[in-house]
Amino acid sequence: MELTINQAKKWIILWTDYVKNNVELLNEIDTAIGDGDHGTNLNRGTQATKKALEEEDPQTMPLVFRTVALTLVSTIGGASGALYGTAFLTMARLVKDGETRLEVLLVEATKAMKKRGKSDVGMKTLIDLWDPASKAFAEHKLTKEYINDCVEKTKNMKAKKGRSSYLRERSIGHVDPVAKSSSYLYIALLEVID
Amino acid sequence: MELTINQAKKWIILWTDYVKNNVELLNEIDTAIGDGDHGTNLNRGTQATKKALEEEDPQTMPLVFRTVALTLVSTIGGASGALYGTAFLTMARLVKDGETRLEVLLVEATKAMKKRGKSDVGMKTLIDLWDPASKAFAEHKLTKEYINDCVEKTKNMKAKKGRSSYLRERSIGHVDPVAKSSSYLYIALLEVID
Amino acid sequence: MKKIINNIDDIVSEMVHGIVSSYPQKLKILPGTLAIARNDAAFSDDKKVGVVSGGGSGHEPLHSGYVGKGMLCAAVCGQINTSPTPDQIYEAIKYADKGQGVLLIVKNYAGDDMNFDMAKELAEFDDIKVESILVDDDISAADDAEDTQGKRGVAGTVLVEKICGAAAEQGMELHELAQLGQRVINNTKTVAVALSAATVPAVGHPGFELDDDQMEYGVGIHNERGFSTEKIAPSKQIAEELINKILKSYDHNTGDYAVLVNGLGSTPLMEQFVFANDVLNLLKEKGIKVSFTKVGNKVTAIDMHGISLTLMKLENNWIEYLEAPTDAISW
Amino acid sequence: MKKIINNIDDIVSEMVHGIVSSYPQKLKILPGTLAIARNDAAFSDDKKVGVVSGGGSGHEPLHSGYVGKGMLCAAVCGQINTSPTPDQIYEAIKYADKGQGVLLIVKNYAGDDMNFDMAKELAEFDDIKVESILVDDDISAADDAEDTQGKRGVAGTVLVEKICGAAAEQGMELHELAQLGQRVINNTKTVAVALSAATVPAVGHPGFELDDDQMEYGVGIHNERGFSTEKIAPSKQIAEELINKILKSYDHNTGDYAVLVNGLGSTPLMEQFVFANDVLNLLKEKGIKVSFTKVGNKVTAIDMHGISLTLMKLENNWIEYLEAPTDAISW
Ligand SMILES: Nc1ncnc2c1ncn2[C@@H]1O[C@H](COP(=O)(O)OP(=O)(O)O)[C@@H](O)[C@H]1O
Ligand SMILES: Nc1ncnc2c1ncn2[C@@H]1O[C@H](COP(=O)(O)OP(=O)(O)O)[C@@H](O)[C@H]1O
Ligand SMILES: [Mg+2]
Ligand SMILES: [Mg+2]
Ligand SMILES: [Mg+2]
Ligand SMILES: [Mg+2]
Repeated sequence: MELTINQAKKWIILWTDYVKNNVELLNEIDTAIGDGDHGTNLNRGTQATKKALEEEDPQTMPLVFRTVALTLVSTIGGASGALYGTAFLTMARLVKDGETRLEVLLVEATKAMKKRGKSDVGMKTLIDLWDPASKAFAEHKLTKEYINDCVEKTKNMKAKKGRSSYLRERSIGHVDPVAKSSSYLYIALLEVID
Repeated sequence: MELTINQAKKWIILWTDYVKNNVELLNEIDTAIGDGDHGTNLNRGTQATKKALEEEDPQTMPLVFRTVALTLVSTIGGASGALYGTAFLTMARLVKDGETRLEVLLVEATKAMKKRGKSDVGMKTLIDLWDPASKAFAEHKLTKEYINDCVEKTKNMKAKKGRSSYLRERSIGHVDPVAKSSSYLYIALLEVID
Repeated sequence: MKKIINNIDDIVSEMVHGIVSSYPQKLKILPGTLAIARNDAAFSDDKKVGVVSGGGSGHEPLHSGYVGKGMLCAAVCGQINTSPTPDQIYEAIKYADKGQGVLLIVKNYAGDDMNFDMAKELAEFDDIKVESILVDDDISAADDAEDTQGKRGVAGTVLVEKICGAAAEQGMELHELAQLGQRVINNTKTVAVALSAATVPAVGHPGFELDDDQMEYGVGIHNERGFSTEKIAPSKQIAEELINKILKSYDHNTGDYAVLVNGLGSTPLMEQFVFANDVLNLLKEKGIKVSFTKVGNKVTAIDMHGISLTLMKLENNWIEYLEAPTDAISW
Repeated sequence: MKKIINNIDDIVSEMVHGIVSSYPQKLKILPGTLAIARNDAAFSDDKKVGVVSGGGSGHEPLHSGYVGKGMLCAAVCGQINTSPTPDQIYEAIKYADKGQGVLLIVKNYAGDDMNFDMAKELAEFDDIKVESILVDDDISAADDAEDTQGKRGVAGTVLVEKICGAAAEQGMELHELAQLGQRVINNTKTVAVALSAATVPAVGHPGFELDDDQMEYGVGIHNERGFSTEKIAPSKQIAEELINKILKSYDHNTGDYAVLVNGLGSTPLMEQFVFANDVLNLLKEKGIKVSFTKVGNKVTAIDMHGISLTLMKLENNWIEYLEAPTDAISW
């Protein structure tokens, strides 16, 4: 499927609002198995993105994705900054090259993040949300319940990448913070195309 | 008056025993208005002196004073090390030059310490013991009571030299630690010539 | 939490400005970034491979204190314990490139690895040759490193920066330099102990609590707890345990070593030199030859009270690189 | 008390041995003493005035870290907070004398003053020319200095050592050197603040207690309390107060200054540079020209958490002396 420019903007802005309303929650989750900054870092990035979209008001699809990607890349920082940055830069590049099918964008973004993080499903990262969610989306089977399910499933995983991997067994019992913040992105998408 | 070699040795060794038995007391007094190390420092020096006297067993008066002076100088450290060092080096130099009158030695040692410390009576230092005690000794009027009296008098003085001078008014109310340790030297002297 | 700061959010920016305004002849900020770069006259005429590093702040003097002729061309400062962003790293790469390419020295953390990787892609897009090496000298959790993000990059980083910086200064070309750096990393092993954890300003209290008689073996430089909590031991015993752990991690212990005794932030030099004395005596007893020693706060964990020991097995002329002059303010 | 040490009585001796065995090409111990002296090849051919300093330990890297070509010839290490003995100082003087005499740089404390004075007499007895200067840069208790032992010597000492060391290296003769040193001292002013006191190992607990929200203005480097206990303030406000106090103590504030921001032992560089940033900004606002800045743990008080600010009004070519190269490990 394809998004209109307005839908694309609405999608991202809805996501930034979700993040804003859940800063403390995301920090808390990152405190349990990371360094407690994911909410703060991501909110800084998404708020900057919202502002950029409003101020620059991009009028073409490639420009929308470019604005989102470059802003996220330069404002989040940390592991999640690189990962979201990679995801949106990949999508922006594809859109610029004429690829507008959202399902392709999401699947390619997931692939790029796997490559960036030298990671795959089952390692308790955002991949455990993106991989199943992007595939379900491509198959028109994505639901809010499924999304939340994917996040929940990270709870019983042992982290193998990122800061939390050093906790080994102790990383079990908490959901992955960036899987959680990614779930907002997919939920926002569902709401926009609804 | 003059000391015999044995009296001289006995004097110093008696002093070292006084110091050894009062290490904690001297540390405590130095804690009140200084850095709390005078007992430890002096005891290190006097024990080394005792050992040197026993091991080197000097057989002439100049050698006795030389041994005491050099050992104290190299083992006490701090302000009191320089002061006791100056006193005994002065006495050793005089003895070597043929001056054997004890009253002269003590008065000259006091003068040398005043010069070394750029200090004088009334500044709450060991000078407030040495100056009156050496003079009383020269006049054959020195008693244990007088010695202790001199120490007591430092209690109400405001320190003007050394570490304690920075306490200003707060230095009042405690006796000076090195006046106290010097009182043992004069008491030991009285006991030896008794 | 007691700290000499203004607003918590401004710490890194104010610190970076403090560094460059203290040493304006040597250092400057790259516009629009928190990257500190060489500002000396010699740099403008250079035609050498650029060496760039960076990472989260809180490890000062790493990396900014190592910018200068003979070490780094630029150091990109992230927020505290947070990797810098790719755009800033990219600016540093552009500044450092003199047509001979740029070597990135990256500590092995997911955030640093991925952000430097993105910057590398951006630079390559501009036809700048870039190679990167990942420092992972912390052997305290080496056993199951494949099951984690891998070994962490800690104090040994400064030795890698010194050797690569000196070799670049002497004209080594990019690919060879990256290979040299990788060999140095392979030969460098570190373990740390903490007597008390660091206080991250935004958190406001120590990252973990130790009793008055406890110490933690194997801590990282981001308040990561270590592999065991023990009764605090005399310096000599700590030295013995760290040395044994490190020596065991080499295939064999022949040859010359460099030694780095590193204070983790609030450890007085007095303690560091007492510890260094024990380390050097024990190595001597074990017949290990030490050709180079460095002691001081070189790679810190904010205000952690603790110490790390790094050994590096020397090869070829590495000792000359270690001893080569540098303008960096903190080497 | 948590410290990385062995026996309390051995700390200084082990530290001194740790220092020289870490840097054997540069430093050695003079036999039978705890004096650290130059061991570099260049020293043996020197025909220059020797510069010697020393004092109680606990202020590392002062003085031992400043031994090297271009700074000190020798540094005599006393026990913690205790002046070294005259015989050891005398050995250092003999080592440093190349027939041109020796300058003693002494911090103004009764113990140091008198012990160095005795050593000077011993050396003069051997026909070695010796002059000495007393550093008393701490202005926090300057008002009634005649009623006390006088102003204390603190962080400014390192600047005196650098300038005199560089001038001696350039061949200045003894008497002129002492006069230069005295002028430098007259132009150097320091004030310190502490967020927490130091723990002297033999004492085992902090020298004084401050509440969680308190800081102490005017502390010394031996745990001496200062002139007032205040609510902890932002870095910028601390900088403002220290600067004002120091500037007022000069007759006038024209001319160039050197700035030293000094950590007192356990203060992370991060805080020091945040503070340096405030200091340099404020001086700029006040129209004060700063030509030289140095930031770091230069003169410490064991593990005190705090910072000192030193200003030095520059004359003639002092800036060249400050910028001259030196081999000292900690400048
Ligand atoms: N190598 C990796 N591959 C994929 N995802 C990763 C990797 N490393 C970390 N992550 C993700 O990043 C998250 C941490 O993000 P963030 O809090 O920004 O990182 P940090 O604070 O550790 O730099 C983890 O929870 C995980 O989802
Ligand atoms: N300038 C001085 N002149 C005379 N006596 C002094 C002077 N300064 C200090 N003292 C004496 O030295 C004593 C302190 O001795 P000590 O504990 O060895 O010194 P510190 O530990 O301060 O180096 C003081 O109590 C005082 O008697
Ligand atoms: Mg995090
Ligand atoms: Mg004392
Ligand atoms: Mg982080
Ligand atoms: Mg003392």
